[in-house]
Amino acid sequence: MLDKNGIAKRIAQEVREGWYVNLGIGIPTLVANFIPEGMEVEFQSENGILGMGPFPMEGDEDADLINAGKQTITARPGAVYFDSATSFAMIRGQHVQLTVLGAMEVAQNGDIANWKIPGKMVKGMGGAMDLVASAENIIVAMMHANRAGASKLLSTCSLPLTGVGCVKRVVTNLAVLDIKDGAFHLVERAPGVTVESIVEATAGTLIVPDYVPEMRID
Amino acid sequence: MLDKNGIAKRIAQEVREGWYVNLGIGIPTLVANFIPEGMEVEFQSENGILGMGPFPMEGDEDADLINAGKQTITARPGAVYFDSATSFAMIRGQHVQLTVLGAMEVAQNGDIANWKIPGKMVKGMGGAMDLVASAENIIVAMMHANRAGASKLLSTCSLPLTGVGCVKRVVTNLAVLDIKDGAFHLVERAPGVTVESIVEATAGTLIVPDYVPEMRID
Amino acid sequence: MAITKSVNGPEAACDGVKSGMTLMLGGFGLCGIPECSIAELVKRGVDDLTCISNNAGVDDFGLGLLLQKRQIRKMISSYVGENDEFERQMLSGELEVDLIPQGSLAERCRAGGAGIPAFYTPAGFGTEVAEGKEVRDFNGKPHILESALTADFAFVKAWKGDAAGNLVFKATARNFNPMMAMAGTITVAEVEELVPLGTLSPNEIHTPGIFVQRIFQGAHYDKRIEQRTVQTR
Amino acid sequence: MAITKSVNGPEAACDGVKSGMTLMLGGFGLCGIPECSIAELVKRGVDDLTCISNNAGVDDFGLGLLLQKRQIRKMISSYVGENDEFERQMLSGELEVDLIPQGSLAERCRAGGAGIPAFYTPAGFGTEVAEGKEVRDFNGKPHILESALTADFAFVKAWKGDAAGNLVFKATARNFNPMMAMAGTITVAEVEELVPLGTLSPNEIHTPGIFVQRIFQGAHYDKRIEQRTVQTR
Repeated sequence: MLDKNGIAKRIAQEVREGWYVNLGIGIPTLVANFIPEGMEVEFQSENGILGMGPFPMEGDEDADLINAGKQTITARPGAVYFDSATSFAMIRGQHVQLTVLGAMEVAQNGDIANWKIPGKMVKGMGGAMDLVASAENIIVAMMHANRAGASKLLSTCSLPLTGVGCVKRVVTNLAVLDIKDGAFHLVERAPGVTVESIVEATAGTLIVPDYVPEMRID
Repeated sequence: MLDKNGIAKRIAQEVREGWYVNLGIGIPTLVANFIPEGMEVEFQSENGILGMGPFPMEGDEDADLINAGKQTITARPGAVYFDSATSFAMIRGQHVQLTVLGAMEVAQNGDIANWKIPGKMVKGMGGAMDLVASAENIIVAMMHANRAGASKLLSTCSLPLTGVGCVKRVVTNLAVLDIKDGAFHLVERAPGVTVESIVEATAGTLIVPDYVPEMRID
Repeated sequence: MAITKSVNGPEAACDGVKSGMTLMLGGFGLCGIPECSIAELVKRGVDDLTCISNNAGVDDFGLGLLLQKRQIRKMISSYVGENDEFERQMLSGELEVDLIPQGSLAERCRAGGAGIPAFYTPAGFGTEVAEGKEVRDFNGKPHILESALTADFAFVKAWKGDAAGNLVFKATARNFNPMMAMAGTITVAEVEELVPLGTLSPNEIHTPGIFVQRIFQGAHYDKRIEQRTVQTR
Repeated sequence: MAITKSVNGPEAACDGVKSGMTLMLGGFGLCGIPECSIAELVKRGVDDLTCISNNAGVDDFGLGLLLQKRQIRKMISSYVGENDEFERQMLSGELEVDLIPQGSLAERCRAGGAGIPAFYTPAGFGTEVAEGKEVRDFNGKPHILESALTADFAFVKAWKGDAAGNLVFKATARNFNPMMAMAGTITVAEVEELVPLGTLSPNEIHTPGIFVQRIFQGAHYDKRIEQRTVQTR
């Protein structure tokens, strides 16, 4: 079973040389920590920076330089700042190759819900709806079950949607799953996790091939 | 009767303190020469400058700094350069208070034709259609008659239109005319020009008030 | 001669703001927000306001200050998760809230300033954001029609500016400020430093002065940090 | 680590350009045009091209060079008045020409790059530009629906750039270049000066590198002036 860093590490393996990547708040943010040294990859944060670097050294933080999670950050050589319209032109115009974001629910048809729980305080969708509606390549990073123990991989989302039919791949603490032809397809299992336990933890239709390799996380 | 500079001089009287003004090619360009010293007025050129100054001194011309007529220009203190989308955002969004442009024909309903003569080489509309469709305040600067001696102030335009119902005022070598309620209204006559000669030179419906003052051009 | 937009301070800059008006306020989180204008709006006590701003501040700063005084009737935002008073007013029904995808919010402000009354975007198709909106396929993909946003007053905050209203922003404090500057009937810009005309390179100006009607140098900036994340040395 | 876009020169930059493709070319008149890329396209002899560019150059420079060699099948422009060969080909029917209002052309390129498939504009309503286009009233004023433009290759010219593809333009040579950079499937940027990564201030970049796939420093720039207007000293 993977912890949050393990999920981020596995997702980092999906990132290709030359890609611009948008990382959502939470587990997705951690992905940046596991990109191999020297790999040509740039991180976009939708509040207006391309070429986001690590957190600043203590005392160097600048209130004017933050990421979409409102965290203080730094800029790498070659970085650029821009306004919100230009930022979403990049996203909507599919100039960003990969979007990684969290979810409350994912359905076997690729629907995603991650912004609203009826009756509870609604925080808003932020940039998530623009990201999922536009990205060619969306990976969801999340726990396989919610805090109540219920599966987050469903036949149909029960919560208000963020986007329809857009998720291609999900990486959880238990497995890597692809979404195609209206079903989840088990691709890899987390170290030490059995196929049976993944089947049990998945509420939506799950296609299991004869051989399911274990993830290689160094 | 006015010459081209006279028309420009008369139009300059229409310009108000605090206005951004777009001047078309030809007579309109001359208007800039007659703005009173110290008056707070800025000229926008739709290829991407606000705060256009006079032609450069010989030897100072810069191929990268031109106006919409492709003439070398200068920038005044406080000037700014921008891209074409931003430039037309200013125009379409009605941030420019006055547009002055030439015309081949103007109709008594405010239609204007200034870009195309069927059968002849078509040069294109450039920014004229955006300007006339958006400007709140459009003044046409032109000769009252074309080179063949025919009136350019018509009941209906015969040439392909640039914009519909948009012209509010016309300044010609003979007169100042307003367009309202589907007719030309004679406002002023050029120095030494009789009302009769204006009536004769105007093909469209012309409303003539009892008293038509002569322009004051110093 | 350049058109002069400079006014003495926030009081003069806010002249004409009335209860019931629609305001835009730049910023993302607490980054790049018009601090001095917000303080002046609190002081004036105008209420029944519709505020268009990506976020709603925190309890004791930013738009939270206007919420505390119940001056806001309706918020149009993309994310409002950092404010308990906001939550209370929203759940009790005192505050009307219209949530808009962040990219659509930015583009709708730009459209408002650019004279584009409506445009199609894929964002929000199939969600409650699309309810009541026209859906149309382009290139085999469904899009929804979004309309332009404008405001009676837009309040933006820049790093540097000049009397002509030209603005330069710093780092990610740019965010929504340029688009909102375009969309205000009256746009008020507050800047950390008002520099002499001709000092800003015409090549490096982010917001051309034509979009700004009033400008002043703020007396003081808190520039609070919401999430101070650092590496220890 | 920054994504490197630099290539050796125009030959490498134009790799993959084929006859029949749609190209965008930045510039207004002869100001800010991709001189070196145009020379390379002439050399390659690709033809049957659709070229989207505000103007069509002059007889012996800019796009005029491609017209001379009959490499262009169709021009999409707003103003084409400075070119005799263009006139000849157009009147004889050899060349197809689509004339678009300048503001709509700029906005359609931006829309193509920004994932906005269509938008409404008042420009061209009631004229032949509106023929066959949807008309809709907004705020009591008729608008027409315009669609996004994209290109297989976009060629832009900047003043300075870095290996990450970040671009800075000079004065009015910016014009259409930023929007076309956004709208090319492959965007080729040529620059007068390729500067080391980190040299350009992230605050002052006009076109973020994400929009640029290839960049090179041009060997030589003519930068011809169409209308040399000066005051005598």
